[in-house]
Amino acid sequence: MNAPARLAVVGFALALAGALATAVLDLPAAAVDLPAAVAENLSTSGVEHPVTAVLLNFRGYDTLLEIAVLLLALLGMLAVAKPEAVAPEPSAADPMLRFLASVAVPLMILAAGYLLWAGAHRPGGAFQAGAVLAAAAVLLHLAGRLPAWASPSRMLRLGLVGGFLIFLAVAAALLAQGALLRYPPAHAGALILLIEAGLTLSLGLILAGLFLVLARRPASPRAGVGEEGKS
Amino acid sequence: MSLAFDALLALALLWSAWRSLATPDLTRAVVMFIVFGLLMALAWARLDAPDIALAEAAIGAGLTGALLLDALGAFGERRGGDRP
Amino acid sequence: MTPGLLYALTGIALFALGLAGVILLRQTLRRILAFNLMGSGAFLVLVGLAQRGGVVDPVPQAMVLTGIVVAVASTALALALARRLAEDGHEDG
Amino acid sequence: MADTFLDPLPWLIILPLAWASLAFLVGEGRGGRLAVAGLAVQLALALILAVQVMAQGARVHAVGGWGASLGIDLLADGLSVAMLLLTQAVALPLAVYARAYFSEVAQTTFWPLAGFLLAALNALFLSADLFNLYVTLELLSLAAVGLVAMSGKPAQVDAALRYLLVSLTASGAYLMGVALIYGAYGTVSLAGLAPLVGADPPLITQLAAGLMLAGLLAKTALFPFHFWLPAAHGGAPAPVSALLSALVVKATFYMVLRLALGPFAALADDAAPLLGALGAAAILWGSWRALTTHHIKMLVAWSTVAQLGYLFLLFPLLEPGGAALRAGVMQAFAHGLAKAAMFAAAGVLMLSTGRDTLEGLAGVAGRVPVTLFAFALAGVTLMGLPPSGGFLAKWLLIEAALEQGQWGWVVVVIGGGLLAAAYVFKVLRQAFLLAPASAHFHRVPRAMEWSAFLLAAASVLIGLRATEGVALLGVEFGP
Repeated sequence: MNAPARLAVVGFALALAGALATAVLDLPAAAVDLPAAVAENLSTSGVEHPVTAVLLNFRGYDTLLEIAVLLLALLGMLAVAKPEAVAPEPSAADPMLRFLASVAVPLMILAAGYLLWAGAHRPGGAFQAGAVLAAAAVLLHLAGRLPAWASPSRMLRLGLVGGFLIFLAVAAALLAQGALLRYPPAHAGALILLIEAGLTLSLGLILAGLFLVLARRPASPRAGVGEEGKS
Repeated sequence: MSLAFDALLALALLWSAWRSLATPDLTRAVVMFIVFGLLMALAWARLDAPDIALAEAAIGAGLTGALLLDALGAFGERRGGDRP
Repeated sequence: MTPGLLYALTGIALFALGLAGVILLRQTLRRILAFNLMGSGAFLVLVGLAQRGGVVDPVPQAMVLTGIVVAVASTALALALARRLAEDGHEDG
Repeated sequence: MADTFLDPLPWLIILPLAWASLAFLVGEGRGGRLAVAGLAVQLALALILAVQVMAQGARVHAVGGWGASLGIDLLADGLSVAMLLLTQAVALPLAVYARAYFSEVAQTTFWPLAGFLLAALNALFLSADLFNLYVTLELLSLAAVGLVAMSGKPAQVDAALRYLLVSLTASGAYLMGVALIYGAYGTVSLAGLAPLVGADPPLITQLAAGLMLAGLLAKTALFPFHFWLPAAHGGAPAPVSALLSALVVKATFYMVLRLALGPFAALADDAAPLLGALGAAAILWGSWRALTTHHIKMLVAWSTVAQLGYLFLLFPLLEPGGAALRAGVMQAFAHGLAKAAMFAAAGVLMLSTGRDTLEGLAGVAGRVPVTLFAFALAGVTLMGLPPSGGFLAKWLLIEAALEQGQWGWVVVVIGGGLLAAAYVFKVLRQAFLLAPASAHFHRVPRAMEWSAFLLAAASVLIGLRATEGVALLGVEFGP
């Protein structure tokens, strides 16, 4: 791109930022008060933590589709991953890392369980718990205990898609209540916990998969990284 | 006082974001981006959004950072930098 | 000025920076970073603006959680594509 | 209770999600039969929904039972049901085609990706919530990118990466718009926003609408944002090209239309001349490039750039109850069916001749007559000859333009039709008139030829069944 064009882009970005800032600065209060509506309906949502209530009940449909987005990213990655570029077998890692993994991973699984359970009452929930599980899987991989994934087995595929299928099945079954994902207040807590448990496992596997599908042989030396940038 | 802290944090966010795009070294850019993610987690905590803070630290900074660092190995070494 | 408004303004600046970056930079990895900055900027505006009165709003917070997950999914896919090109010797990073 | 359980509206989203994930579970390129069965049911559901909406008017499905603004609403009105019908009607023959195609060209990830793509389309057409639309947009983009990249060929992976980066930037702009709207009004429900935005929206709403519009246009590949489309659509496997050109780019056009008719109606008049001008530029530039390329599928892809332009000509002519809206939807229908047919036919031609250039087509008409006939029929729709759907769409556009005394658009419509005729005849001339160039000839499954033909025939015949379509669009907007 030539210099005038680059300058035009920078100018446009600055003008946009200026206009947005101006518009935001003299903004009256919003007409609709959703926090009040959330607070009002929290008692029938099945959970006590408002963010979890929005995520899995009031706007649970967004979350359902979002899990599909994650699955899709993994599908796309599996489609383009080159089998020969993925390390098929875990490599030998240094003993210190192995020891660290064997201590940390059980603790991380415990932490994930806690986060899952805590999500109903306070910050936490399936996403954070799944992220911790994924981190445990990545650590196991780095410690040489878990191979990278070139083509997942049927069991692994079931784990990846299982949480989504549970969510979808619950959403569809609740059509009998009159609408997609319409939890009966008496069972909302139990159903949300069921969905979250499935999601925690599947999210852990999918998020780990985003890393493990890409993971390459750790052998390649990173020579020359420091000398980059003299363009 | 607390608003002064917020203002400092905002400046740090902007600075790390700028460096992650403008620094010529790709590795340093990724490191700056991870720093940016951690600062974002702090900002979420300041905004009374602990759920996002947890997710940002674990997913935004952690997982994305790991992915980027791993990718650096794949194509970082074969190329020079980029003009900001 | 409330913290919410301050972070919303920061978000606007991040968004503009990221947008300019996506258009101007040529390395794929940088453009992926820039797109993530755009996203973070939009997230800050979403929560910051909604909480400019100082009242916590769980609705945009849940939306941002969704958005973060979508962003990491997109980032991972983009990196996978870029790496496939690099492995075939067609990519300039 | 049984009533709500059998409501076709939510099942149009649940079914494709279910067969997409099951196709992933069974793996190894299986799942084609599942997809065809699922799509057959979906087509039936879309027809039932259309009949219901025509009889009872538009209807809202409040997900979770909360209703807007706390929950998310799904809305089935005439416009969304029309788009749903188009989606299932294009997808079912294409699935039959793809089963045969991928028995020739090995591919393992097509079915789950295609399933999520169709789920995203159905969810998008039904959504009445700005943030939920963002999630469906991302679902759609990632599925489309995965489909473009899945062959793993460097050119395709490169095209997919470009497409992804454009798409992500565009989604970012859209999301920023949503953030500003939520900040300004405290809701993202379309129905809730419409009365709040009012006739004279403030600066923040204008900026938000502008950012969202720019993002959506980039995803629609409207000129000058078309740069990513030919490589992504032209290079992908034929069933993928067909899905992308016939349906995916229409989804973001639909969103522009939905927002222009809904919450941002007050701003639509300001943007209309620009949208019309870009549409006209797209028609001329896209047609010209289609005329000058030497590759069959590039020709079809550039023709998509041109035909998308017609969709945007409706904005300067849009008025309540006018012909322009009907013209736009008829054009979406006609082009969707015709373009799916054309890419399907192009796929047959490339498989059977083993070449991808126009020269390679010499004398091929004697070998695959059904396919050539399908290509020609689809061409009739693109040129806008009677009695095709394309003719009706262009006729309605011209009528609207004349009614409002805007003569310029008439010239563009007619000029675009002539250019389309030129590039369609260029293909047909090669295939029919010249002597066969190559002795090598690969036999393709019959199912491929006939599904292409079915799509092409439908694109012509809908011109004759327009009364029902117009009645459907007459269903009032919103509940």
